[in-house]
Amino acid sequence: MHNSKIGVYLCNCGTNIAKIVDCPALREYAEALPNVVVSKEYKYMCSNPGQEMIIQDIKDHGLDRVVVAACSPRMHERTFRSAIQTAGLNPYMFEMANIREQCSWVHEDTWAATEKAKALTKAAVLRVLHHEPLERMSVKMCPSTLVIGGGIAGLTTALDLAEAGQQVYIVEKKDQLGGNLARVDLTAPYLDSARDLLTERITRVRENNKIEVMLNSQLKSLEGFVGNFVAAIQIQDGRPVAETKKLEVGNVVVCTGYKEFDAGRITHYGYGKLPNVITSFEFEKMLKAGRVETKEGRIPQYVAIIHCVGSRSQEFHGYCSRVCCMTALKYAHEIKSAIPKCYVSDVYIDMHAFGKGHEDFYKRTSEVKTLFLMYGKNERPVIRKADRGDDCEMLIEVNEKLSGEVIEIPADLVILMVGMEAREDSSEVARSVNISQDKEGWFIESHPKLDPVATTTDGIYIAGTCASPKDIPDTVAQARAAAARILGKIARGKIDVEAVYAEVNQDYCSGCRMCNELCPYSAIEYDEQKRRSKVISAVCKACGACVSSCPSGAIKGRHFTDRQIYAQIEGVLA
Amino acid sequence: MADKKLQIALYWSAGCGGCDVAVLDTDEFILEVAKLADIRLWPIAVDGKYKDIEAMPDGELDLTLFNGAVRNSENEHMAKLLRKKSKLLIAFGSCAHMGGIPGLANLTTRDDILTTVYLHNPSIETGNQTIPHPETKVDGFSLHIPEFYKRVYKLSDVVDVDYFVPGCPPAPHQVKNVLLAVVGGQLPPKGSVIGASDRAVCDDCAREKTEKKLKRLHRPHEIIQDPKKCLLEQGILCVGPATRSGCGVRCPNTGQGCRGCYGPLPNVIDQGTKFIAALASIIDSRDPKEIQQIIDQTPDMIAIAYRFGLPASLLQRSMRS
Amino acid sequence: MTRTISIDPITRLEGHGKIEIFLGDDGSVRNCFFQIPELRGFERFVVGRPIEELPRIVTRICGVCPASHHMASAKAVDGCFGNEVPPVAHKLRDMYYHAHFIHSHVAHFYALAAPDFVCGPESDPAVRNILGVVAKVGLEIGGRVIKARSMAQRIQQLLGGRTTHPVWCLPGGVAKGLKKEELNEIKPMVKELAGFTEFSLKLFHDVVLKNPQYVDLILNGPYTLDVQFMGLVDKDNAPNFYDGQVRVVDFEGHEICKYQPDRYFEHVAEHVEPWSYLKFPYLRKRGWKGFVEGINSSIYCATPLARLNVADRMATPRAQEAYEGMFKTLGGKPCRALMANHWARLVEMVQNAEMLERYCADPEITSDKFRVLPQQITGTGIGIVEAMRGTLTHHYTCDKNGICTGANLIVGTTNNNAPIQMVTKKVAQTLIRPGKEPNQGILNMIEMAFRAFDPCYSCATHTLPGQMPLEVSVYQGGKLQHHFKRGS
Amino acid sequence: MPIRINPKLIDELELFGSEDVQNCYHCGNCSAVCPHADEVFVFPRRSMRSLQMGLERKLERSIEPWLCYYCGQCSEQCPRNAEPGETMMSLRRWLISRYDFTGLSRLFYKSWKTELAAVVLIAVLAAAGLLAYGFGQGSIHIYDGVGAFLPSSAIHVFDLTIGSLMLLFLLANSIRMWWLIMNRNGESTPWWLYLRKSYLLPWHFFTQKRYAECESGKPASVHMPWLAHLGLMLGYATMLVLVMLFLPALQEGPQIRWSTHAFGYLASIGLLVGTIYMIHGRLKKSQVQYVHSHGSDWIFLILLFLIAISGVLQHILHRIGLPVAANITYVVHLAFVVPWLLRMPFTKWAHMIYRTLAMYFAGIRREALAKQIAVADTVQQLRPAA
Amino acid sequence: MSFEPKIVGFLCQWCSYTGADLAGTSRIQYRPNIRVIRLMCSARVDPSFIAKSLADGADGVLVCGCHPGDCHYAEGNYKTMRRFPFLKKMLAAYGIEDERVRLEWVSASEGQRFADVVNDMTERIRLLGPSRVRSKLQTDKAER
Repeated sequence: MHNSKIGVYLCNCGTNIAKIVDCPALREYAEALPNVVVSKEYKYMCSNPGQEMIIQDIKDHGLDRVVVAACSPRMHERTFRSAIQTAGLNPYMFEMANIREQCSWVHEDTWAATEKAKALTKAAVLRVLHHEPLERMSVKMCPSTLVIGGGIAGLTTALDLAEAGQQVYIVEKKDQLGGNLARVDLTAPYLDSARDLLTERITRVRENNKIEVMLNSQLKSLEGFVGNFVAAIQIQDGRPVAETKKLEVGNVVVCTGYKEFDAGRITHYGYGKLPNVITSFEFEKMLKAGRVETKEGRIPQYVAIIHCVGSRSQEFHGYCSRVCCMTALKYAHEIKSAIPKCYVSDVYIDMHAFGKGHEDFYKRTSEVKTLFLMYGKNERPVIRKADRGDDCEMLIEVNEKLSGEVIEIPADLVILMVGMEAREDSSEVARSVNISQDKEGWFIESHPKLDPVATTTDGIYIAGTCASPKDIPDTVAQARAAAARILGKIARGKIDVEAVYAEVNQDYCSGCRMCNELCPYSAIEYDEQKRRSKVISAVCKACGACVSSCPSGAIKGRHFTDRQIYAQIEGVLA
Repeated sequence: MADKKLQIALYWSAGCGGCDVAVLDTDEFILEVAKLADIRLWPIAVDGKYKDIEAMPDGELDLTLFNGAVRNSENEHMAKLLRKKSKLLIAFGSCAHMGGIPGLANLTTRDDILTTVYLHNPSIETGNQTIPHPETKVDGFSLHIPEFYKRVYKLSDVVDVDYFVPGCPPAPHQVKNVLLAVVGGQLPPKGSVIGASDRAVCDDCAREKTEKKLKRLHRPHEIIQDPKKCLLEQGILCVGPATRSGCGVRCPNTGQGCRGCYGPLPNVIDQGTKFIAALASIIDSRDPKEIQQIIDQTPDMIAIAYRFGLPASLLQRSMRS
Repeated sequence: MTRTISIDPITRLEGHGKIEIFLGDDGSVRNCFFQIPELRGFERFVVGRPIEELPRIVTRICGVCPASHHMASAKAVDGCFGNEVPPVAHKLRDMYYHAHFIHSHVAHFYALAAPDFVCGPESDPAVRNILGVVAKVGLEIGGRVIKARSMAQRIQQLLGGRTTHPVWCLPGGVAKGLKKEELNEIKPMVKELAGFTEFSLKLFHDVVLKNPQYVDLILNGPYTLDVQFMGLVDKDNAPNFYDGQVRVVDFEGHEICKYQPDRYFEHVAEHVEPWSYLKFPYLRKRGWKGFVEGINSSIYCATPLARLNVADRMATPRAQEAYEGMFKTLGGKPCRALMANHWARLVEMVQNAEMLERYCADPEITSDKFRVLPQQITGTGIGIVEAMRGTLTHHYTCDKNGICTGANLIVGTTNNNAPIQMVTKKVAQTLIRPGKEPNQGILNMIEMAFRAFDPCYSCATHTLPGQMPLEVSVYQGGKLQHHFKRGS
Repeated sequence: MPIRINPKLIDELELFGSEDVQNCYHCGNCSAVCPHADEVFVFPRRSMRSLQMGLERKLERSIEPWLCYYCGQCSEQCPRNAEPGETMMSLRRWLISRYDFTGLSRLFYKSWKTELAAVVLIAVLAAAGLLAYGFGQGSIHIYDGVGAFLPSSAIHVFDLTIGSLMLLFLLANSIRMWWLIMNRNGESTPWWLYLRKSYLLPWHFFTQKRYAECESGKPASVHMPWLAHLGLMLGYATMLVLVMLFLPALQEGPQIRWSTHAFGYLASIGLLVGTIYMIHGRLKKSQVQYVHSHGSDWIFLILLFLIAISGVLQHILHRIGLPVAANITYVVHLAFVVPWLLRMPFTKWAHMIYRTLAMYFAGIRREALAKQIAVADTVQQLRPAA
Repeated sequence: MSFEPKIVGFLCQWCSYTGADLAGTSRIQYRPNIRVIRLMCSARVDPSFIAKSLADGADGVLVCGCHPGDCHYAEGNYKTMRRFPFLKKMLAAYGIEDERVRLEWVSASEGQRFADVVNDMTERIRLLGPSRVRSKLQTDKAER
């Protein structure tokens, strides 16, 4: 290190840098820095002649480290790394000083800008002195994929993957495919049959020999890391005793869906006590059976639909379940067409008609004389038995917002639009595949906006309503996105593990377990026998959180070591 | 070394003598030492005067165990003298190694200390205005006492140190190891810490550890601790994870959190910041208000994280003057 | 033409002890100063620390008697939280402290005192050390001494986890209790220690008291000071080291005052001299009268002998026996012969051992009710214990968050700072007279003078091979005239 | 005590001509554009809501429909084509039927056939009666004077009886209206307000000012509806006065008696122009308010037109000395007038009275409310002081 | 010449460093007093970096990360958020002015905000005057 030879290259970037920073002065300054054997400036360092110059110097002067002071590393770090690589140096024996974006472009005063450029350059020189050659390693990517859940999301992902020729395993807890969608009659807003949507997919899945469906089965455990998972599946299907099957998979898609809110939890809806208060899913059953009637088998004259049951309230779930509004409108339609004389009142908080064709569907629904009654978020309707002499079964008392009146709505049948909530076994799933959940129990995406399909654990994807309430198009979109992401990875065959990652020096780790909970990617494993923690480099994303948190200084952040950064500090402050 | 007896000196600077007691606590072994070595200076124990030391040729001593921090001019003078005379100068114990508890004085100032001790304390003679001076004239004679420095230094601040033996005091068995290592001539590269482990206290701590998440921090007297579980996981501050082992886990085994007398680990340059970095990251909250409130449950973090090493920290001292 | 004699170092407590003797032209001692040149400033830098941390910090005042500071501090902190520790904790602390006393006294007596008596004050310094003692009284004693000391240490370790710099006590009790198996390990050791204290006493009888020369040295040497005595006593005025009231009697045996720790500052004040970092405590009500002896002097000493002088009886039977025996021989109480401190130490040790035996027999000692959680913060606490070397006072104040806002410490040896200054001067004046050049002889005499106090800077000399380094340089006009070195 | 809603009401209202009320989703544009809506009387939105929800009690007590003159701007603005204007119109019809205790108007409104049948029946009976009476006591050849076929004195008496019969009904209904609108608990209306505000009655009746306001905001050319409406109103009123009080003078002839006849001619012009313009408008659907025509509207206009034209005709025939033709025409004329008058309290024509009353009541209530609010405010202001 | 503060900046490369680059590409001018060090995530900022910067003569230290909730590494910036109050307490105990060390959230699109933060901080520190840390540690070496 002390006898290492550094070359420093200053880019004028045409006049972008040169017109503010005094490049000749900077060059002289750099030349005088410790271990610098050659220091040159040039019009465009990133140009071929520029790179050639560097490559030549490496050969001529036997440089073992290179510093380029030019634009932002986000711009050309790769360029120069590959350049010095062609000259036979390890690409990481290189450091860049950002004297354009963060210097010449943002300052007017030549003196000050030049001083700053000097500091940044010196920092780079001192830093590069501590650089070590790093090797990228790559691990194999097992091409088969495990899909947890056989609902519309699971089926879709599976099909996309299998039709691209990849092996897929579907694990379904129940004894049949279809998931929640199988419980639905028609779909809003175009009123086409859910059954048709499903049967088409299920038959294709059944016919596809690349897909192995395991019913009545569950994921017991998942070990390993991206590209190299080993999944233990417990299969009950038909067998007298459950058998456990081990599968090698490269990626996992979690499509475990949702469960409906238990309407019984809202006491004053009298669900379970009043026979003709039913949930949306019970009503779907009626629709599928083709006859809308009360428990007593009478044709209802008044039907009331209550929105946001369990959704958008403080005591239950704050979020909107996103599908209920349209489903409610769908019911209004189906009821009106089944029983034209029936009066439907739709008791809602806000009408969320955000999707394609939804607003129009809303209009059409009101045109068929659905009576829309608005209630306040936190003053729920109260359902009571009607008095004899009333021409209806029940009366729903509600403070109607649009009229400002407290009213009673007659009803023979009340449909509760129960919201979606995370399945009770979601935390089990989360634990076994190592992904995190939000406070409502939904699985968390790796980035809410930019990466809504992947999770913080590499190789684990989420699709559909296990991540948050969604309608069918969104679910399918997410499912297909997941498939696409996985196919992209499989296509590459191997996963390159960035050379920059954290590693635990086993000689210094005391097994204090401070780091164990820190990694958002769960790249840190604790070995109970050895009583030491270690980082799975393939999973590590090099954020360095564990590095700075390791009280023993046992974790080293490759290419961002303490020593390197201290050197940089000394440099900028010199 | 077999032929010639080892020439050793032990010196006690600004410290408490605990380090010397640690040497005594090697019990019978001290007799071994007497056999192996000539103790040329151990003012607490053995005859030997500064003048003799000054008279010695440089490098006459094979080994000096220097304990205590540098608090005044005399300490510094002796440190330089012994450096000159010794082949090996070992900073022995926390004070010489990192400044030790006397180093906490770096949070205040010289004047503060003098006025508090000699003018303001409740038991001071009423109306006393006298503060001791380096030189006093008493009927024509001048009396000298060393100059009390502005702040405390660790030994390596004033002289070049060959090895560091941490601990307040160093555990007797470690003292034994060190002396044997010197005798046997098996020593690591200059500047290393010897007589201690390269892993943190947790490595030797028998308490069971799991993933850590903290919602609350307790001061030692606020909670009855579970003797089985990791103290930190119980919210009781323990600097063990950021501290070299080798002490024999003395404090956690007594039911008290470690305060870091063995100093930072090999790759760590600053024990205190390392400790707060670790501690902060296991706090289980994302709400700035709650975080502040949790943090406020532990006052005086600086004197916990740097209990024994303030002068060895990156910032070394209070910047107030 | 004046001369300066400087004795440097006389070893350290906090830095060096240094004796400067100024001679007039006629060669008589014009003045003599005993200087403590080091300060670390604990009283200032504990301010701002959480009060419950103090017992873990102040131990570093002294690595030789850390337990004294730990206990005093723990009591002061309990005061700040205004809470009583549970009886079990009180017993455990006291038990620990007795063990600590034994460890300290054993070492002091054998390593430091014994050589003077066993080998004789005039004997060749080369042999006047524990090795000499061993040679005289047989080899196994050396081993036995080391064993006794390490057992005393071991007992502390079993009780409080650590020996040097304990962290055991915390507001409301102690951090760990005593397990049955630990007690079982302690019992035999206590038994052996008890035997050892008896043995030591016997040794003293055989070797010292059977030798009229020594008795004469003890009673009639230059080693008497007419100052008052201070010590901690229980309700029956028997010595208590961990707890009780401070009692001060004059050298004729009249009680001057007896006060609860929290009133200490009404009775004790500290005088400051510019030439020493160590303060000079005195009896506040009498006022600072300078370094003068006499029945009205405000100077007092706090030593083992002082403790027995202020006490009316011992707390335990065998100790009581020894106590009566001692004063009988010394011609009654109070006794002003500093040399008797060594004897007093042995008597105290007997009580320590007997107390340990009591605690071992106490069924409650292994109970797990050794801690309570403090419920409040009252803001002030004063803890006084008897350190081996004198009454030790810790006085803290803290704010409502339990952060220390002030600390005042009067350390054991500090109490004796003035007497030591005086006795040193006295000895120097006796020995160095016009025409009489200072010589080898004065050194050990001077040394014996303050060693009798077992001041903490000599407490560090509790060790093999046990020679007190001391040196006198006689200067004339700043030029070295004579140079004496005691030792090999 | 919650109000029970009645989802069926919306259907019932359709018989009175309402359309697409259900489409309304209460954006409030209608109320925003309405020149008459203010913070006290918010419409049409509020009325639309009450109607959707079937709050009958609330509706029948509401005054708002009467404050609307159907300029149609709301309907133009409605994003969901919920026809607020027409809804208000149909509500007025429904209200008329509510004010009427006989139930006739409900009958008529619910089917224009019934109404037509009733009209024809009464007309025929009237014609028959008149003919029988004429031939019984006089000669078809004599128009007036001695032996006249229908002596004006007799007809005058006949008119008065029918007229007072009509007035009786109107009065009863108006009282019912007053009861519904003005007698609401929680609102006290001091009697002197009725006096203070009485000037409103003639004022609104004769100016139809509000209707003009309706038209404001529209280009001048289309102020026609208001002119036509005003012409019709005044024409009719004048004619009614003439017939009821000055019939003999009116019937004198053959020479023209300008003192009386001048009024007659003006009134006739007003009536003819008005009716023709409106009929034409409804045929062409030239204005928003003419787009939807309820059966009753047609019967109303045509009948009135026929009355006017036949009246004018018999007058001319008499002047040019064709007594027989004049008499026949006169019979026809009267045959139309009788059902017309009898029908008046039960149909659209009652507007003339109800609207004017509504204006009057509105004025009173506005002031009453203002007082209440003022009181409330002062209480508010006092509270902290107290 | 007036006092020119030296400010060390630790920027996470996903948000803040990109934001700073954006300031450049949009030619937003700001004070030249900041010297940026790029890290993968603000969570990599070991408090010792800040202590060392101060000890080595920085007049101020600026740490920038993604806005809470937007961290590229999901929750790195929360760790930073938690470390700061600890560090601040310590620095206060060292007698170092609170304003010298600052934590800001700057997203990749907030070039202007980055410039504003730098300018504001520079001016505040200009008012505070030079940091005493370096000089004190040096004079300590000279005269004890």
